[in-house]
Amino acid sequence: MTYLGKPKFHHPSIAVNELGYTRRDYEGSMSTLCAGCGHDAISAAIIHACFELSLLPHRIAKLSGIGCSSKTPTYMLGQSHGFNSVHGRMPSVLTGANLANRDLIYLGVSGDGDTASIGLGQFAHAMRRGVNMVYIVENNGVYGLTKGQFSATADRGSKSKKGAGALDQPIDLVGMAIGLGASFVARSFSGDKAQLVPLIKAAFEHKGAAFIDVISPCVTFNNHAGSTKSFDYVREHNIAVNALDVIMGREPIEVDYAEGGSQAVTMHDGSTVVLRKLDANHDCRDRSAALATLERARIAGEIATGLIYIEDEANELHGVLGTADRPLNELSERELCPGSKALAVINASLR
Amino acid sequence: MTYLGKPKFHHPSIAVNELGYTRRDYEGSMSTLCAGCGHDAISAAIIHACFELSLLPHRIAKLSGIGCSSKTPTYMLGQSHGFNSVHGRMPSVLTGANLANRDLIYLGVSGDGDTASIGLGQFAHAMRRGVNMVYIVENNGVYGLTKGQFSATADRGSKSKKGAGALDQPIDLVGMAIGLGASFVARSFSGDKAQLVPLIKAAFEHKGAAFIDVISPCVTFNNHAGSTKSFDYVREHNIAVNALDVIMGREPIEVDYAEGGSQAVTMHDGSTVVLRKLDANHDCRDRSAALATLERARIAGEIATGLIYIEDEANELHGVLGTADRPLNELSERELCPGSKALAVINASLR
Amino acid sequence: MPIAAVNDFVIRFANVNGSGSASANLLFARSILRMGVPIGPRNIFPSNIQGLPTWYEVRVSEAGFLGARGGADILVAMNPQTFVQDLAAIEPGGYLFYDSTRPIAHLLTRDDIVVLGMPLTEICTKEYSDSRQRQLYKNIVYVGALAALLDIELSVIETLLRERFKGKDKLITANLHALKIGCDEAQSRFQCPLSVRVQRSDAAGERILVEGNFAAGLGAVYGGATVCAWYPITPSTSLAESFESNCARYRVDAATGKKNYAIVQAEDEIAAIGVAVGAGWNGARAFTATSGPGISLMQEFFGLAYFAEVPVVVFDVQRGGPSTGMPTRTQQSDLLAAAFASHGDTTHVLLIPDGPGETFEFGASAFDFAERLQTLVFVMLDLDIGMNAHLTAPFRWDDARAYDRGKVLSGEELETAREFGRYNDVDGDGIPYRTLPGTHPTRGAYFTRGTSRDRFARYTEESGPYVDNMERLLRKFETARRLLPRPVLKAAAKPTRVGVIHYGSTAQAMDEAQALLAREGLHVDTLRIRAFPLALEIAEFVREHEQVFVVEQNRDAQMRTLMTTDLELAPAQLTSILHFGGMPITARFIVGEIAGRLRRPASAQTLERVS
Amino acid sequence: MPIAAVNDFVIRFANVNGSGSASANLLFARSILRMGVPIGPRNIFPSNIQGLPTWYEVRVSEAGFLGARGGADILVAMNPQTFVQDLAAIEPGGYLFYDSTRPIAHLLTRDDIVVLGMPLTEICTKEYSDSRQRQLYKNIVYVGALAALLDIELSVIETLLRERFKGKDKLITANLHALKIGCDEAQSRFQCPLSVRVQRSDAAGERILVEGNFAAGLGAVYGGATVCAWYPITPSTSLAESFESNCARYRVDAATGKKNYAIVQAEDEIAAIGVAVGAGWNGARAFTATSGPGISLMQEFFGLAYFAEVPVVVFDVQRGGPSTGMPTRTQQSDLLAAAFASHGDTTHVLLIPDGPGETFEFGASAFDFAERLQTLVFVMLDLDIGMNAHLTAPFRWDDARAYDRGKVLSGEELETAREFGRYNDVDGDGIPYRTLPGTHPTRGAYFTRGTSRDRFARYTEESGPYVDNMERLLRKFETARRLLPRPVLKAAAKPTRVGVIHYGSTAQAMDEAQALLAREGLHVDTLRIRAFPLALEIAEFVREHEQVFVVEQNRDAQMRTLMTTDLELAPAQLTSILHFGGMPITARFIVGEIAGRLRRPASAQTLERVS
Ligand SMILES: Cc1ncc(C[n+]2csc(CCOP(=O)(O)OP(=O)(O)O)c2C)c(N)n1
Ligand SMILES: Cc1ncc(C[n+]2csc(CCOP(=O)(O)OP(=O)(O)O)c2C)c(N)n1
Ligand code: SF4
Ligand code: SF4
Ligand SMILES: [Mg+2]
Ligand SMILES: [Mg+2]
Repeated sequence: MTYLGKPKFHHPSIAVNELGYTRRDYEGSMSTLCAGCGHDAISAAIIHACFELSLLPHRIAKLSGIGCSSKTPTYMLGQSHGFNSVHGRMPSVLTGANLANRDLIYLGVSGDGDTASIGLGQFAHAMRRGVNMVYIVENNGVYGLTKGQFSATADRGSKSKKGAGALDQPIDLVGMAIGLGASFVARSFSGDKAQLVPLIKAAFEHKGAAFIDVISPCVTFNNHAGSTKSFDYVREHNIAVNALDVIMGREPIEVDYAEGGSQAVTMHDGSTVVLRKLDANHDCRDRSAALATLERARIAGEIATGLIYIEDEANELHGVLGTADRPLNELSERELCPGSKALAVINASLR
Repeated sequence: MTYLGKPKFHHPSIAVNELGYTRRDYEGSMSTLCAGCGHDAISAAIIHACFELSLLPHRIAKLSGIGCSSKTPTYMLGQSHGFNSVHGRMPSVLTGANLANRDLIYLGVSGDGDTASIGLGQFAHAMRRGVNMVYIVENNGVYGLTKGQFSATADRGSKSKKGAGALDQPIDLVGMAIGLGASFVARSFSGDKAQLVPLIKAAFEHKGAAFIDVISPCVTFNNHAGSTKSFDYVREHNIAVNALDVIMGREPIEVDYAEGGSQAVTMHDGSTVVLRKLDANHDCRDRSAALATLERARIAGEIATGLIYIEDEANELHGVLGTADRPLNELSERELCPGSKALAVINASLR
Repeated sequence: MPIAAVNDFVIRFANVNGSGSASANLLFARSILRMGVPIGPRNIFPSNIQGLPTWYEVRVSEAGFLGARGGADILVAMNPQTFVQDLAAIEPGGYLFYDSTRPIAHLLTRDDIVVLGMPLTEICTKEYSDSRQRQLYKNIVYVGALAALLDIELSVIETLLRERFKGKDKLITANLHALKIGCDEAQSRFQCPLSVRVQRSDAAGERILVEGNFAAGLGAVYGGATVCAWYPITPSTSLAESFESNCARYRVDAATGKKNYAIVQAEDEIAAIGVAVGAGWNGARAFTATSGPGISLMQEFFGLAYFAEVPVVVFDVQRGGPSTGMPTRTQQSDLLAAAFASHGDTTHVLLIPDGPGETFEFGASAFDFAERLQTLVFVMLDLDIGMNAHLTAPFRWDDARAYDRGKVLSGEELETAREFGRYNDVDGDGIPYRTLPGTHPTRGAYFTRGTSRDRFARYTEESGPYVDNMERLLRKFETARRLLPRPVLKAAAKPTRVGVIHYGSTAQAMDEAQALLAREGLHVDTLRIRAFPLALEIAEFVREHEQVFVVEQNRDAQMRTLMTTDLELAPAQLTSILHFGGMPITARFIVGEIAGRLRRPASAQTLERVS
Repeated sequence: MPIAAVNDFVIRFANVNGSGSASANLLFARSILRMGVPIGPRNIFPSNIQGLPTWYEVRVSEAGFLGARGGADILVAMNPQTFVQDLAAIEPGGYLFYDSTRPIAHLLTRDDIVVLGMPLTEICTKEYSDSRQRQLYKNIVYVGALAALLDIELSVIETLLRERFKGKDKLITANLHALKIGCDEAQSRFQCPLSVRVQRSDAAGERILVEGNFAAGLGAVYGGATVCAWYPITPSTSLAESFESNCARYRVDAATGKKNYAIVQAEDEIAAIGVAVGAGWNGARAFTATSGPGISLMQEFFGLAYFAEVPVVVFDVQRGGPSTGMPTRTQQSDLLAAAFASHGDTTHVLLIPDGPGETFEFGASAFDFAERLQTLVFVMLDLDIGMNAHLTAPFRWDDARAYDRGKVLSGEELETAREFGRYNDVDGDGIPYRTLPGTHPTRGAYFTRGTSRDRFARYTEESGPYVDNMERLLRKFETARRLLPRPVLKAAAKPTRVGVIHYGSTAQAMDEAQALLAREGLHVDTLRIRAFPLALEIAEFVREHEQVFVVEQNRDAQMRTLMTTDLELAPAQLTSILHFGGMPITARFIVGEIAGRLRRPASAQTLERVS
């Protein structure tokens, strides 16, 4: 139980959430990533979001593939079960876990190599199925753990630390996720906590496949001039299409929000996401408009961030399959085994 | 040499092409597909296109994965080497073959299961690399060879022969190919030879990754009412965005074509593709417009066919890599082996 | 001199696939079974959907020897494409029944067989206007003719038709009509019945006729499997379909209409096993079904399941390999790919049923073994077991039987537990305790990974904890060795120094071979292996016999490699008898090989390979 | 009593990864080599990029025993995190050199070692203002100190620095300055040199210091590989990088700047092997490089290459398994996964080099074997060979050497050929002739597939042609057995009944062990296996010895399984000595095991597993 390595004492003055949990209760073991790695900032944002949403830590299951990014589940949510599976296959493992127990909250953490290179197929098909999860890609354009080769999200022409240029057409996971039927699709930046935390909270509130592409600079291998995934480059080129606030079901929606270019989206559990439009042309509830926004940004050489697309009443895998409300892993012989009488009938039909 | 099974006699009156070859010389062994299978019509179209383009049969390499569709290379181009590889992996095998000998013409034949299900990752990455090839998906929405299960291109809600409905978001390979950087992207219908043959010819003339999604009804498992890949359904719902003619380099471009809503695209080898616009809003040389066309069709419940997108002076893999003009498989010790002198220098540097 | 045989013959139908002959042939076969006579039907079909040759063979055996036999006593030649080769398959003194509409006298080159020509096409053309009908009913017409020729009771066939088309009276009358036409035509043309015929019996008894894939899917339902993820591949597809249809029948909540199961047709085999592993990790009984190519693709996940100790079941319906190989032929050639699956030091549990009966049993118990041992369990079927119907004892289930969920700690147990170490061998059997996500707010959470870790699931790169963990896994597999189904011994009538080891679908042919050899005065004890890691009884059996044959349906003697590796047996003690052409092994073949070998030095054949 | 040793000791550096110590340590090691003294450096690093413990070890041995030894005579403790465990690794009488800036007297629990404290941090803080400089030059300072302590000639280090920073004079002076500081500090504080020291020698001779991955990449360049497709994975990444850098140096056309090679960083391992197979099919010499997880993922394509008979080379740089296992540790545990790769009956050719020298040779000849045998050839390295630098004889290449492209028919040959059957065994060696696409307008075209086919590459599902083809493949592998590199025998000084079989990176430790055992009067003959299928000499070696040990760096005695399966050897004849903790095997370990075993019954240890 890796997280035990760290002492946990509750200082009386420390802030607690509705459950009486402190931030500490959402933390994991010490990170072994490089100092300054974008991934650590994302872990912090996830911890922050879970704390603010007052999620029960042990009701969250965190799954990942292989990579520096995929290591991060160890560094958060120490009270949650985690599964660091194999490279590029988190989506299928998460799908199976989800089928076994629909009552838990599923967090999938992956990298751009893990998702866009080896894992592209599984990513695509998990989105198509509408698996109820929060799927976060910590996107740095390189394979960090294997020392900085380009991944499939590296922009054509961007330069590697050794000076080599990326040759192939980059994959835009956000555009792909929308095309594949994901019902909550966002992009953000590890350096922009103000934008990232609400997005993660909204994603947790969303029922269905929620995907967030978080650009997360690799300070060791891809944070130099000539890289399009460096802190500086992303700061300069990212344009937020909207800003959002998540308002828990109980809280009233403050009026001034509801005014002007803002829309309120009610999530399945009654909470509300209030969106303030920053790009007038963008409508995150219209798939075609969302795709058009991405095209505009691409042509302008900008990085569109924020909530790019959301489908309010999306169906998720269990709904599609019509599985029982009780978790499958709780069913016993009584619900599962047809018994000897039924077998006698079957035998009779086979003569 | 399977094609030997079939006697080949040249009747004096039979039409021959510039090379003096007859259609027969482009045929393969007898098809073992179901009578009426759309795939056989596509094979015929490919044979027709190769014949009219006067391609040297033995300079074509035909590769495929596994499936009824992937069997078809056996039924065409008997003088060409063929490789029926493994399920979903034709793109990588073709890429390797192409790297070994850039002088041959590469034809990849696949199915929707082969490409959109198990092969999605390889399909995507081959497109990103701009492998110089003609990649044809014979798309029937099902796994024919395994008796009719839905594939990833089956439209949500469309009914299987046994009455089950397709549950997941369908994959539009055309939209995906454009997003992934394919430089020639078209969609057609096995039942529309007039449209299909010119598209295949243009694809062969194109330098770079040329992708054609050909809807090809499975008469045995997916040609019933309720299917969106049946002959009837596709006939009713397909809307051609343009019509094209391929004019070989030598021939003059007839004037009447060049008029009105038509554009002439010059291919890398000097031949010309003349496009007659049928959808005024569609511009196949503008990626954003092409994607918009697909969105419009999707919303209207139509199937957009024709040349959807073309990038005139696209670069292909060898250009990107800067490989030698001579095929790599022809190089000998002289070009390949640095020899003992170089080795002495290396040894010295290692002490 | 025509063959004379009652309730003991082989009849083979040569058809074209997609022509609707399958159901007619099955009707024919079941009618014999309904007369109480044991049958062993087999399909020999192409990897193709329509238009290619396909054969259906029925072994009729009062004595209950239902394995493939080879040769045909009666050949029903409905496919001109294969006429010549079919003709050659007929035993001397056998019968040829063919469609004599088109004259083919020139092809009838054999004078040692009896030829029964009947103008089926002509008859049907007269009778039916619609071409599809002509096609379909032609099959029923020949069934009628065969009923007359073989003395099969029409009433029995009629009952079968009524059961099958229940409620569709039109179809029933139409079929009965066609049946009668065939019967009458035969009566009028030939001297019925033939010297080869069927006679009522009670030899079949209570036994059922069922395919292994159906049994496996049903077994998984009874075994409590709730998550199935699969990708279509011959010959395993019908296994997943069986699970689906039986779930639809027994697992849907009557009140809510909700499903107590989840089935995902994955995008490929890697995703299929990934889903199963994820579900197994999260406490559901999960499985996938596949065949050779899928086994190759799933290797990485197999290694993860072994090392991370996740319970999951994989049904491998073996077909002809290597590579795409022969998708519609049978083989036992995935043993090594399964037993040692994945890179690094790995071993996996294999269950090897001999037919549908045991497949049902293992299909259920595999989940107990997987959860008890916290590992991957393979159930190794093959195409012959999976896709052919076999006569077997009725399925049985003890309603008192409870699932063995293995060592899973509940919330209460975690409360009281002194300490929890996911990979801590508390009981000395190599099996640690596990917890499921969501069980307890503050205890029992751990991180599952494919990398090395210590007893408390903490990541480590140190040799000590790594070796400690790898050696515990060896202990766990010793526990498995003791836990798994024992081998089945069939002793010879007389004491003998010759033993034969076999497994899986070879059983039917082996039992017959044992009897045939005994007739020749060659007595052999047989031992049927049912699981890997191998039971120690197997080593004893080898020690107790001077000469031991190992009969396998693969080229490379894969079980023999498992025996020498896992039981430290000397190859020289084990003479391989290998049959790997893709058709089910026959008693004739085994008898020939063993009888021959008993006069040659034991390991001669196998030594050839290295000399 | 401090250890006294000249040119015979082990020094170990404990550092933090990402702190720039690597280059300083290499500088130190190479300076000893430049003095003519043989060295064996080793990295022990974490699967992490920055901030975790990492060790660098240099074995110095005039006698040329350069395998890992175990223990440290001198420990350079630069990482407080691991101080305690590092302290424990010091041999009695050994030296501890540490940064005494912060007092750690309380940790110095051992009284049987000599402690050399030097306030490195303090010194550098005084000397340098910039923190990064302090960090970097601290490493050079301790190199200077060690030079004084171990009597390493400063001039040698200076030369190395001048070579390395050629043209960057500023850097040179800065480094020399730091070096001098360390040297002077040491001189002033300690009595230099120590009783453990270096002395000029010519023992190293002409040998070069090189990593196996560099050698493999270079070998592939010399062997004429033109297509490389790979996916990054430790520890194979630097192999592909070596091919790339050496191609950039020797394969770019001076005139056009065009490349006589193509490298694709694929999206995953399945694509990587797919590209290699496609290129091999089309006549290019193609390869991929990977490690365990990649080997698992590539299984399906391995089966295709075997059955469709496509020449292709796979470098497997083995790491600790199973699953993700221990990515930065060494093991020989992929033998079974490679030799029997994929479902169905398959076997593959393995080449097993013992170090960089042979890796260069095999890295080139693997392509000859692949094209001659028209099959997949594995070159089995491991992390120790691949990522550690080893002292080895200079690379040699005979300019007269021509590539063996195997049986490929040219257009002319096709013109005159009577008939062409792709899978026709014309020569009786099991190797058929192949043609390349585009060769001839009307002859030689055929269809390659993973399904069964006849001698003329026509699809078939019949047993006859299938068996015929599968048996030809067995013949082909007998040809391989004769063609591949022979095992290497090292006879004992005195005749002995004890033999030891080993392979790969075990060689260094084994050679030393053989010498050490001889000193104890225990003489053993050793035989090093270099290829699979196994040479018959190996069986002879076993027969000629009463007791045979098989030394492996895996848990499951995988080579022993290959030996019993492929050579029909009895397991009882082969006593396993297994080392699988992930650190390179040592002579000490082997000696201990063998000396111990020679007093116990041969197969005791291995029998435990089944009893
Ligand atoms: C099957 C397999 N192939 C390759 C590897 C080696 N590997 C480990 S992490 C990684 C890439 C990680 O890149 P990404 O997902 O972007 O994560 P990052 O380290 O950049 O956060 C690779 C190739 C592996 N572990 N498994
Ligand atoms: C690895 C692997 N998995 C599964 C199969 C079984 N299989 C053969 S063809 C096929 C699907 C073919 O579908 P598609 O590509 O759409 O071709 P179609 O038959 O519809 O033309 C499958 C699943 C296989 N041959 N290999
Ligand atoms: S290598 Fe890059 S991605 Fe990995 S931890 Fe370091 S900074 Fe983060
Ligand atoms: S099954 Fe479908 S796809 Fe296959 S051959 Fe028949 S019609 Fe064509
Ligand atoms: Mg990354
Ligand atoms: Mg299809």
